[in-house]
Amino acid sequence: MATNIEVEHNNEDTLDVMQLISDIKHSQLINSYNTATRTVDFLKSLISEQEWTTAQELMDLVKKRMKIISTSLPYEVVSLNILRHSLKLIREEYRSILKKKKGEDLSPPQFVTPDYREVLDYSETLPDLKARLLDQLTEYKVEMETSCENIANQASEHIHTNETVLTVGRSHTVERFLISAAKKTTFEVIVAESSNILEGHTMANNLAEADIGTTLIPDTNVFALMPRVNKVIIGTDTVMANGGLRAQAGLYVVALAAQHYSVPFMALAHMYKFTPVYVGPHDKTTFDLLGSPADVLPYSSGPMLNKVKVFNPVFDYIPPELVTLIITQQGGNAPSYVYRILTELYVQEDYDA
Amino acid sequence: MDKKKQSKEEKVGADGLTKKERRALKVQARQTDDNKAEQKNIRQHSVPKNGEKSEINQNMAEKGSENVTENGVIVEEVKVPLDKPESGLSMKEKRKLEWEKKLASVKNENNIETKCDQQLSKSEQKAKRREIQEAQRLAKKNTVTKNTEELNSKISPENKKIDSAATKSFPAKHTCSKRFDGSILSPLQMPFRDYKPVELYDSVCLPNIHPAFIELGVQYSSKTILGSNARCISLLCALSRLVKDLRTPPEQEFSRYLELVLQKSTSYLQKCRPMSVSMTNALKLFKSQLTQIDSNIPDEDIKKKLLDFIDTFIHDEILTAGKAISLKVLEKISNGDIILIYGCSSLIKRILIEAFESKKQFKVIVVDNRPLTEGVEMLRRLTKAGIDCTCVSINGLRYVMASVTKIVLGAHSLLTNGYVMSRAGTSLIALAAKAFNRPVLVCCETYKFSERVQADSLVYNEIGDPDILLKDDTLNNPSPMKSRSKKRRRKFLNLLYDVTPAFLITAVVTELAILPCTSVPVVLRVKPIEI
Amino acid sequence: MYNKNEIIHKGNIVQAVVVADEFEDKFIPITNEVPMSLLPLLNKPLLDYTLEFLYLGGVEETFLFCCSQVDMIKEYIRKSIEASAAWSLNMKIHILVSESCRSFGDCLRDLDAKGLLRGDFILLEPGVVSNINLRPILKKHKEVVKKDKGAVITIVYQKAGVGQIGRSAEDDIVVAVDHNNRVLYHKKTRLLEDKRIKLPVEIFLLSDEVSMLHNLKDAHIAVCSSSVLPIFSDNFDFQTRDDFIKGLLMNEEIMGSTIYLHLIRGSQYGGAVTNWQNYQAVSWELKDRWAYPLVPSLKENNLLKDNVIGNGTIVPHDANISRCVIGNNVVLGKNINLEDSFIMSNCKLEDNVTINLSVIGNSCTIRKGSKIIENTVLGNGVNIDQNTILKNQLIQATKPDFCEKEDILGQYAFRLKPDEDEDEILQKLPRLHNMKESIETSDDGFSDSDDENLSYTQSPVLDDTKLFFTEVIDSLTRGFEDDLQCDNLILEINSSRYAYNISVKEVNFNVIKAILHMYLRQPTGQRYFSQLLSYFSPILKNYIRNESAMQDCLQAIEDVAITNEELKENWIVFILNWFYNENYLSEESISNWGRNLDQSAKFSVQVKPFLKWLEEADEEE
Amino acid sequence: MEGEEISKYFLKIIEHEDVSVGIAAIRTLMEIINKTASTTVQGLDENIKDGISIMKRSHYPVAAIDSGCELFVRFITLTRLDTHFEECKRIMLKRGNLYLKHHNRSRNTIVTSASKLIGDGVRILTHSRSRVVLQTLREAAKQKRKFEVYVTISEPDKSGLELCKQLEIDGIPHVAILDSSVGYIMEQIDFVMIGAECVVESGGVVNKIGSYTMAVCAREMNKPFYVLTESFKFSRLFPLGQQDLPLEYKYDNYSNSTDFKKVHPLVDYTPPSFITLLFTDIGILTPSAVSDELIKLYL
Repeated sequence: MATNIEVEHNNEDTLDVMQLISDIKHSQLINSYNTATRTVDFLKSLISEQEWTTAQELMDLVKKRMKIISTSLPYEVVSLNILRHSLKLIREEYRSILKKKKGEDLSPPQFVTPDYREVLDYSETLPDLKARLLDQLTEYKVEMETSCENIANQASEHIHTNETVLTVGRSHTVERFLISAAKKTTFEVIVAESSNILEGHTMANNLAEADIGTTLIPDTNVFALMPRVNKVIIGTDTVMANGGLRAQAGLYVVALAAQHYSVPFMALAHMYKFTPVYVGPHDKTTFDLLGSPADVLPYSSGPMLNKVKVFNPVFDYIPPELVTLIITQQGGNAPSYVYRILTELYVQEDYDA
Repeated sequence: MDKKKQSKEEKVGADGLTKKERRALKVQARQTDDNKAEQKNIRQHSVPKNGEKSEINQNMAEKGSENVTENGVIVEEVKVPLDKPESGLSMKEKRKLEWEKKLASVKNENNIETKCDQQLSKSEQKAKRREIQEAQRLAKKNTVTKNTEELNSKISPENKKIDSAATKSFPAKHTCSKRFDGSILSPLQMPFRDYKPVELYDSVCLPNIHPAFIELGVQYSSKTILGSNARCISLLCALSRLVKDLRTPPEQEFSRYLELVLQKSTSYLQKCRPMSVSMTNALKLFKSQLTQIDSNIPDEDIKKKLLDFIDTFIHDEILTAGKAISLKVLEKISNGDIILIYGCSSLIKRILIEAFESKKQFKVIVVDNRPLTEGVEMLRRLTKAGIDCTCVSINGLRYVMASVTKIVLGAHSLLTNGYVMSRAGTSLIALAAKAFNRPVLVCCETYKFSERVQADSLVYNEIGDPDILLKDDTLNNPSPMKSRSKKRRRKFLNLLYDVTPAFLITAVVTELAILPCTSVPVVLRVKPIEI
Repeated sequence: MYNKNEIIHKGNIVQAVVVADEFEDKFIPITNEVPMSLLPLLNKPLLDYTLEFLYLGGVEETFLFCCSQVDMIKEYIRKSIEASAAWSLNMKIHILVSESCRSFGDCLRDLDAKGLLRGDFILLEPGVVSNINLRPILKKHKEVVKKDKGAVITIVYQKAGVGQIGRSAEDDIVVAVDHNNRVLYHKKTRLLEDKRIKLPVEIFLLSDEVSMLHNLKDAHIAVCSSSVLPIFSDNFDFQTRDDFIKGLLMNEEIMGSTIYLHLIRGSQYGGAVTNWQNYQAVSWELKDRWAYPLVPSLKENNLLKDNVIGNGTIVPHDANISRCVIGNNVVLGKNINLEDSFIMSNCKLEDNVTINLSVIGNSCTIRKGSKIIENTVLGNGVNIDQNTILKNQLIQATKPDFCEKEDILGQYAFRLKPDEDEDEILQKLPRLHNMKESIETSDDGFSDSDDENLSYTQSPVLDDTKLFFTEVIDSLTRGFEDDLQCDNLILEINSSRYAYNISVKEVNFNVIKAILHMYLRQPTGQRYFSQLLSYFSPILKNYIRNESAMQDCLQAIEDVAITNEELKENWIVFILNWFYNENYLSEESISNWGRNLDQSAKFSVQVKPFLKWLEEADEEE
Repeated sequence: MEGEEISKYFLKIIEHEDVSVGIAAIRTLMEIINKTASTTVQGLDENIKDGISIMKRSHYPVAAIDSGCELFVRFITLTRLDTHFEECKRIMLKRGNLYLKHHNRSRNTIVTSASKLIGDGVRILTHSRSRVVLQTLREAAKQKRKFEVYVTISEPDKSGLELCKQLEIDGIPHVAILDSSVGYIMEQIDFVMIGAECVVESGGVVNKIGSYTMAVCAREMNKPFYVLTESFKFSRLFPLGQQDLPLEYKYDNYSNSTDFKKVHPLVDYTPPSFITLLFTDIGILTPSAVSDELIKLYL
């Protein structure tokens, strides 16, 4: 007799976020863009289905979920950032509605008047808030969809004829960027195969398919070839608040090499990769996610595996001084400007939420 | 490994890179001391090796239909020396051997059938290594020339087989060199020698090249012998064999004739794989030696002179130099150090092991490098010696660099402008070390110093076999780069060396002294390579 | 996400069957209280890893087949669903119960009867920990089936070097496959007499390309076509998966079904906990993240240490712990000494406790100064008194049904005396690796995990007699373990004797010595020894024929007695007595041996009484 | 309220309570407003100005006083209310208290964010004595983190030793080092963490003499250089270099000395390029962010 366990997940309310988490986990191989869209959908469903009356309540709901995500996926940034952004949206909507209602200006306060912070307790129930938020989110999603194009469209500004571009591993954004550039100009691409060898090869292959002259090199050759490179263009996992990057392992040395030959080092990033976190390289926890040793030492290496410790870090930290330009859908920015973008994206007090 | 062999290895000292090559080295080592029996037994191992290579090639050429039988043959071949003296080997060992040989041959098939190139699978390598150990152990025992004689006879046909096979496999090989017919050079104008393993097979049938050199050539181009020390030593061994066997034709002066032969042989080696600086330097010295000898003394004496010149060279320039260097580095290693090394350098290995034996407490971080993955071999040796090791790929540098206290690197050659030419990737290590301001020591015997001046890695370099990049046994799925379409736009590049700027390096450790890179020219003046 | 879509257009959903019980009691006594599948692995139940793996691997429906302690498993599943563990979200779980099943085979037969499975399914043996992506393998299997109607099962293997802890001697295996990975030959080498395999010629005739694989490790995962279950039901003698495979290969033409092999590559990892040895191995490999993204819930910095310490456990500074896994909320006393051991949650170790190569179950208490060494396993809740020394024993908290006086060590500690047939198993039970040793031993890739092999792979060229001796020991042990005909053994011994041209005297000497040594290797009581001797009696008969032989025999005994302290007085007497009673040894031989014994020797004092007794016996007549 | 009183009051606060000079100055100003004799806003302004100049003459770092007061005044007189004087004064006091209240809390916010930096086993180099730094260290110690602090003695007033004393009390492992040994120690430490007397518009900081040296060394060795400072220390200064710093900042009661070559400066200016991050009560800022905030504040 097959006994099916039919238990209700007792914490119904947070089930949705569990689903989101498991999806993110389940589909590690899919790029951050999918995560982003997925999160927005999640957010929509949250707003439309969950029980909430005031903006405050809604914000609490969101915050609660952010907590859960950040605890169960310590290395996830994209979905968190989007939720964080949504908090700001909620605030703004609330204000603007109130403004219409009362006509008085509640512009975000200056820091010199600290205690006027949070004059609004967001406790009023505003019927049309929900609708407007949903609109906002759809808008946001559309913007996200176009963002990839926007970035790609800037390509021709950055790549010129007969230049040689070096990239590392595979990033969808970079791929589209280069391909769109190839439409206008002819140039050579060097692809370093990166820690995840397969990805590097795929990248090289795709570029070649798009009829771009592509050369695949092992990572060790980066320094040797750097003098012949005009630009390094890479994708990144996260853009830190201080303008530093958290990117695929191996990029740190590439950045150093680029700096050594003073080759511009550009990172392509969507807005949702901007994270209001300041951590120095000495902060272990945020960077030292370790992957499977198999990428370094095959499992069939025999008895020496019993003795050797193998580390295969997933991320590298690239300090801002090594980064020349961070290109978003809104154009290029110097790393030093990141904090500004952050203030546009999020509200101070949500930073460490 | 029993004491005896250990010492043997020490005698050879700097044994180079891959396991296969170590075997080759042992082979050479034996050849230096003129124990006839041992010479024979060396031939014996070189045989199955080449034999099975021939297999693979043949297979590339034709269908894999008759592997099974062929393997049968090979296994026979291998067994021959082992079964000889009933008294010598215990039943058990023999059983074990047979078992392993079965496996080996079996593996062999597997390799063929899964078309993976000469890369031998672990278990096979073990089997083979074991084989040789046994064989040598036994070789010590049977000093009876009689049976070695007959062994010899057994081998000769085998040799023929190689050649034929080699020539046969010509087409198979050709495809790989097709991949970049210089097209890579177009975008980034780089004056590279092209990588052509093809030529090696043309020249196998060249009459007046000593078999030792032909063997050597094959080993070089197949990267069986890797690492400048190893290559140099093996060259010298081959040289000594040449000198020994050389018969001056009537009304010809020995030294003249030798020079002539040498000329041919070296040009052949050059074709197989560009010579390393160490080799060229060694040859220069040898030639100058040759010219100095007055031609009136009988050939035997000349030979004798030359032979002990070679021996002294190996001994002084490489082994003792290594010793001196390791002593110097030893001073610099302090307890609790975490030492980062890159790839696999015989010298570094020696230094670390000696440091370990002198009871220094330190950890080692080995940085492995695709596609050659020499680091793995280094790990194997260090762990075997009992040293506490950690392994990262070159991508993991940042992760470990913070905890590292010293970086110790080997070198292919030291250029006159103080730049260091070494395995590709070395400069990245130095760069990272600089960023974390950790001291970088480069260890290099002075005989590797070069007259050349070079500011970047591209003006003079060597292209490795691009196919290794596609070696996908580490990948989850086969690489898409294998697919046929759009070949034109797709190129591979695999430089073997790069040049590290002097200012990234704290010091160079030579047998003379620990000095800054910039004082290389001084050393060259003190101790000129050309005499 | 795209996985979902894939499922949709793939139509039928992916099913998996997990058999939650191994039926060999490899993990007693701990498995007497908790089911094997809830064994904590790095402080997380084994089952959790398995399910997580299935879920990440893309399985949507899992049948969990349990036979014992079902309620605990059910309870566990319910709990984790309530906590909405990741796998519980997209994967349905059915628990199938049938106490009646006594083997893996039975389970499948039962399953067949229930007829729950449609189409291909994934079959897991107990204790699988892996990160393989199953979909491609399923796909491949389907394609294979398209080509070869007979294909019923694809077994998953991983390449692993010999001597790697991840690969236990158990799944040491040789497989022959043809060019499209169809298995032609499949043999576990552990069961072989001498390391020699005989390949049937057919396999070479069968296909043009044959490759033999030895460096394999069984992932205990298989993709089965629906026709597998019926085959099991038809053949009641199939107890394990190996039986199944052997059966199919042997009479292929009868069944007309074929087996295929899949090698996982790259960063995919397939491990399984089948005995304490791989339990240890898998623990370490998990810690070293081989199963990434399936990683233990540990803080990153734990990676740098060589121990795994659970939450709420505080390690005192004077504790000397190496290569151990310690559970949650374990209380550690002053200067504790732990090596290569597993201490599960809520245990309490008092001061000066030494634990080495052992497993301590949940919430045990070990009082001051106790020593627990060499593959001792403590069940849950065991309570060990002060200064007890346990060596290679199984202790459980509850009183077993039959239990002699000396087996009661305390109120909550009873020595588990496995009944005879299990005895075999226990002797063979693979032990935990002594990592320290394996670090020191400079293996050239040859040293196997099990110690005998070590002994002769390290040793340099031995002289012939020595070789002969090891030779003999091997033959005898092997013979004893898989009990072969003694006549064969004799033949073998003789053959090796000629190989080393050993004199008769030496042969006698060595054979006896060998037998004694065998006993020494596993000193587990009189019963075992007499059993050993009686088993070898034909051999003894064969060698101890005449007076001189007896002398040799006595020499051997003397030799052993001198070299080995373990051989306690009563033993030497026991031996002599036994040989005497079985009249392999005549009185006079013994007595004049006794006479020219040098009295200084320790044991001569011990044998004195026995000799005296003999003298008296004479006089009486 | 007379000059004597003022300075007495000012000094009293500093000597008897553990507050930064800035806060003390501000409270003094509050006192002045409170006790002011004048009955017009202008008069009050006069008093305040006098008060500030008096305090500047005391032997405490002028930079701090300056920036503190400047901001305060700016704040309380945000919008001139043209009601009658008493009313106006009341509002000013109210705002003043608000301001103080906020800035008393401000230090905690800095401490919480900065203490995150201090992980287990880190080695920190700090200069002179800064209250914020001290509290941050205490906080980290409270969270059971194991770390070590290197403190420069920092001549001439040996303020570093004071810091050491307090660390001693809290049982935080620390080493006092010579100012001249900064370069030597830099190799071993993980990052530098200092306070500031005032933060200037460029994003650089003015701080106890020696900070600049430290920053230069840190940059050479690629060590992070963190500055912990309250936002009321922001001032509208844009020094182009050391020479460009106002004399009153650099020299104790400069007016009565004439030849500055002989006198030791008290502070130096650390350009933004050397600073990794500033931890302030208005969040963690990159140097470039500072001027941004200042713009917000003054324009």
